[in-house]
Amino acid sequence: MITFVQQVINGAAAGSVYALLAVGYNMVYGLLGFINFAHGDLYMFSTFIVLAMVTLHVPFWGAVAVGMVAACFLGMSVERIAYRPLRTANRIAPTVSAVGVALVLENAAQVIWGPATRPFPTPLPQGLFRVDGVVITAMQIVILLTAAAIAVALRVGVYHTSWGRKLRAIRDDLPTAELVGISVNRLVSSVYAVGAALGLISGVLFAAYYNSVYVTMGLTGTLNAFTAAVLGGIGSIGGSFAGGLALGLLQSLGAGYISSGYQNTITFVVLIVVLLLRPNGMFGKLTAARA
Amino acid sequence: MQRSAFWSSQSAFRTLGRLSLVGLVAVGGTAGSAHAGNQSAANGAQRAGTIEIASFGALTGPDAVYGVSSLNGQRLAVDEINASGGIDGRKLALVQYDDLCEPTQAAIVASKIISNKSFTAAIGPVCSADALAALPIFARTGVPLIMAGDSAPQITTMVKEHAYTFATRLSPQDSQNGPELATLAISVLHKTKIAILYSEDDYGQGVLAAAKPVISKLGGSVAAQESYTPSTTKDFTPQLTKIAGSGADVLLLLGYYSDTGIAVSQLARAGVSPNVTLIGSDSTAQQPFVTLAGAAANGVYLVPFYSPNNPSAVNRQFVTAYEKAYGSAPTGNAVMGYQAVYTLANAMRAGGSSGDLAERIRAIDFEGPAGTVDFDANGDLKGNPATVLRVSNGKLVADQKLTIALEKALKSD
Amino acid sequence: MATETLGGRLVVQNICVNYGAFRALDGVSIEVAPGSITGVIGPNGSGKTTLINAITGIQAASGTIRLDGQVLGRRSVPRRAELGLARTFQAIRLFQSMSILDNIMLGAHRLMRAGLFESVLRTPRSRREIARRRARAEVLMSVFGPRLLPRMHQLAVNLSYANRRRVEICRAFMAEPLLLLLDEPMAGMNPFETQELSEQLPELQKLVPTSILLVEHKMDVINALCSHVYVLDHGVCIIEGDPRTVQSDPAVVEAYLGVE
Amino acid sequence: MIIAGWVVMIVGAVVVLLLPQVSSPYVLFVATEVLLYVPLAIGQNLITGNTGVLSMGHAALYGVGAYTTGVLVSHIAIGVPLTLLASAGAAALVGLGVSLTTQRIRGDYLFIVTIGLNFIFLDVVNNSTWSGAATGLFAIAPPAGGLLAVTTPARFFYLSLGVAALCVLISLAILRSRFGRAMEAVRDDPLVAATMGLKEVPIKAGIFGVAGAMAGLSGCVLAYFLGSVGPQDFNSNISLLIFEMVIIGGLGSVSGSVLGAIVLIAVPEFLRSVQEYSLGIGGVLIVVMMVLRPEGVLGSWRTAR
Repeated sequence: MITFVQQVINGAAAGSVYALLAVGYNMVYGLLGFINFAHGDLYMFSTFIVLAMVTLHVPFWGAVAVGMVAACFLGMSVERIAYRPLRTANRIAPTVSAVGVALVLENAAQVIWGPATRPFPTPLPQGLFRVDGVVITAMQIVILLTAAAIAVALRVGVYHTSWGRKLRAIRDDLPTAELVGISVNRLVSSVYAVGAALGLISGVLFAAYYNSVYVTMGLTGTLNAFTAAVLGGIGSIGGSFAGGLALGLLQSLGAGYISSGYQNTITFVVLIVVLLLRPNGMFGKLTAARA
Repeated sequence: MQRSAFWSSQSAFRTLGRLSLVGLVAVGGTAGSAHAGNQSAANGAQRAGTIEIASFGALTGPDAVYGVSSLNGQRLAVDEINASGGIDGRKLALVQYDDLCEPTQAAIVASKIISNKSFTAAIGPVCSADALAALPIFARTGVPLIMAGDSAPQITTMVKEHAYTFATRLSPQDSQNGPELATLAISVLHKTKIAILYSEDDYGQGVLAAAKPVISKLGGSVAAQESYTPSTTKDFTPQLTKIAGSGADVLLLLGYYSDTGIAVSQLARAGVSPNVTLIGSDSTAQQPFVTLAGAAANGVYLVPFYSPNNPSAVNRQFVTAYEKAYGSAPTGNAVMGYQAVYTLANAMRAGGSSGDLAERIRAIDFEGPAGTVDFDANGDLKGNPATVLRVSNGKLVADQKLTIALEKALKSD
Repeated sequence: MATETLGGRLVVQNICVNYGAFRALDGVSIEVAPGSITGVIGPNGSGKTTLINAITGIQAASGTIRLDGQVLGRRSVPRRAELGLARTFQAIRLFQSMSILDNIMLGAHRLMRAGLFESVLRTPRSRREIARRRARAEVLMSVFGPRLLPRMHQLAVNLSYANRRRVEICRAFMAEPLLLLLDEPMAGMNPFETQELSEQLPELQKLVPTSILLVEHKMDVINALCSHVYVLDHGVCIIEGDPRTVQSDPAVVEAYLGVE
Repeated sequence: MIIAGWVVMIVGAVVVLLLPQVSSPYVLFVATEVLLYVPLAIGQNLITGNTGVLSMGHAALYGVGAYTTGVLVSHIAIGVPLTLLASAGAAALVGLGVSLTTQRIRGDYLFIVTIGLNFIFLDVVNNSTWSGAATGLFAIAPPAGGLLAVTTPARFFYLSLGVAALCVLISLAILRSRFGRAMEAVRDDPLVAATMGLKEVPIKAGIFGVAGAMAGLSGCVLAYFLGSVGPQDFNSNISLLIFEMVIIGGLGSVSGSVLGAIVLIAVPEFLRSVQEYSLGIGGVLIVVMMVLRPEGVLGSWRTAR
């Protein structure tokens, strides 16, 4: 029982990190219907920037701020270079060009920072509490609280601000939104920026929680974010959080009770089964299909 | 002209034509640049009378850490030898090739090396599967090959079966390290309920396979056995939580420091009691392990075949030079690369012109930073006694008492 | 043309289609006699395209649809095509990356007998079959005079709007369907082209005997071609009959002009 | 024009056939590797270029072929023709199965799912005893005598040349037949294709089967060529490489796929100095291809809807 509760707690913390990554990813997907295959690599790259700043003795929060600005800038440039020209193309093109962007970022990170896994010095609290033999760490609490706070903030942002209203207009009908004078390009850009910034927060939490920053975390991040998004429902903010948590628990319990050698298999088999049964994700609504 | 043009937009004929054109250009380019490559290499060799050594291993990709480390060690050795006048006045020169730790690439690289007649010998690779793919190709010309980071026992089998006398192996084997870890846990530290965390690759599986029979022979039991995907898994809590629940009193870490370091940093979070003794395999025993694991690394036992703390004069000199050149302590791969070059250099110096270079390499016997370099009939390094290290205040410290106890326990088996 | 031997009787009974809460078709029943051209008219949004979609299986519908007595029921879109349904689209949908000839030849897919291996190995039988179909395609194209025939190797993407229409119509006829559903084939054509096409459709029908369900806006086309016409409004069939009678009906006038 | 074409073809054929006689072992090895990738790239092209299915797990099919040969050879004395057949068959079945089980999954979702299938394949071979776990299978050697005894590098070259040529011909024959048009119809407009009686599910499954068979053939030759089969040769980087070949060569073009295989295998070999940047260069090429010409350098796919 203690083992089970422990697995659940650890899974929830890991899941919250996935959720933050999934939500930025999901915003782009919900809005434009593109799989942003470079999302994971944006998060990897900007987390490395934070690490580089910290190594240069920039105070931690300053480094995070720099990383955030860099993430927004990167997200917007990626949108400008690789997606905007393809917004009206067939579905394959933007997905594929995103793969290209991901490769460029991955290669750049490897050349700049090397292939080794780097530890991540963090000022986040390191303590832990024991409750009836179950361990809860301070960092897990920080992660869960951050995720919850961001979930609330995003919900407010999307449903109660003019920015959010415009976004929803674009999601429902891009050409019409353009006709009624919404500057689609600026808004899409802003979504990429926000998505990348959330990615950075997720990256910093990931790096702190696992004490590691490494080049291939980009691809893993993309796959986990996608899986979380699908589990929770593509295009839905609440769904990203539900999906992230579900994925974290799934991996934790799967490795704990089935086999740690088949962790990827468990994740992807669940993904496939969910997609077969509910092609729009567990809690997904039918978003305006762009066939 | 319109031959049943049901398919009017793409004629198969045109495609075939294009194909051949593409093929021709490629063949032309291939031949041209290969020619140029050989030419420049030949010129280079004549110009300076250098001794060219091919060095291959993973220089990019996820396993690049090991390849680059090994290459650093090789470079340091080459620089030292050249600074002291080379071999009979001839300088050494390394030509490096990247095999990405993919067997197909290793086969290609090996064929590239044997195609170039100017190489005296080859050093590499760092992944066992690569070595297994490359060995049959080196067998065609018999260029001496010094393997500097491949621990799989299958290599011995292959070398023995095909009588690959050109090949020698500098790295200790999984079959040596596994029993050492088990013996330390059971016979020396008297812990019998054993949990194992191993990397799901040939290294982790190899050490595990070698350790398990010894565990049961010595009367221990495996309470938990968990794997992870090397360089991909970062969340070890599911595995560790299971280990915590298994009631084991010792945990063997069979994997690379970049993974086990992170795993150890997550022990407390998974509820693993601080009373569980940790023992790390050879590949874990590197200074960066401590950096990654943080405070949790304190008290961990490590059983490497090489320790930078080794007090021998050769080693002290090597460590100082390495730290000066690269700004960090040498890893196991670095010392193997370093010793590989010295093995070659010493063999060349030793023999003058008599006998075959591969034979002379096998006959070598000298003190390197990691201990005696001396090969058995299969070209494997005769085992050096293991060193037991303990992490104390973030430093790897040799534990003399345990080292002697382990040596004794191993002998008595 | 021997009408008796012809199949192609379509009987649609009481079909309903719902888009969420909106009822796009509400108990519509129509019938197309073998070899006839039957018209369906109605203002925008009255459910004409939905009707075609329901018949071809693209849109799920309740009620029964029979083709020569066979109930289409839950059969898939390709299965219905194999049974003898062919259609065109209101917004032209050609395979833009293919030539005119390829587009039209694809229409004959349901008639081709050579299987995968025969086609890939190009056995004499499959070659003969292709040659035969190709000759047929050229005959159909020749109905449009010099519009298509000389351009048959051009890509569909490079064609004029009217020519794309013509290709789509040829492609549908190429299937030698029992029933052909034409969704506003004259839309976007100028009066001259419209006139031309309404003369060419019966010609094509002579070459490929089939029943036609024609959805159209232009009354003169309906008058010229159809023997019988149905009027849809808000998903309901408000009247049916002879085109001229139907046109003068006050309900139709109201539906079209919105007279209160 | 046609005469020039024939001349180019004949000269090309002669040069390729004589390559083992004139080149160094290294050039021959690289040429053989290129040839091993040709069936893979062509299969991926049939799937993604011509049928429009976004799939990035081709290395798994390649691996199924290689492991089939590895397992067969380590258990029974079996000749090369039979292992070729068995590998092609096994990989074709897996391809077929993948396509049939995932047919309801939407295009871009399928992209991730196929990446996942590649991971699942690796998990399975890494954790099974029949596959030799992470170390893989070794000492895979064909019987010395018999038909297609592949014992020398030159014979490997000719065997892979034969396999590659066979796959090119099969691919061209399929694309030239009405099924080629049918695939493209399903890719360009599945709905219209359906109204003409073209069934998407069997067409896609068939193409996955054919592409699987091609990958299986390559896998079989690779197993003999290396004498070993291990998980490292079938990871998602290899899938990505195959995918890139088709994108850079041009979606839908057979000659483009062959060009892609040459560009991505041979060119980096001779440009070792830029190898550190090869990943990124590939990435830039992909973005440029997609933004400027989604249909590729030699592409036949002329529209972007």
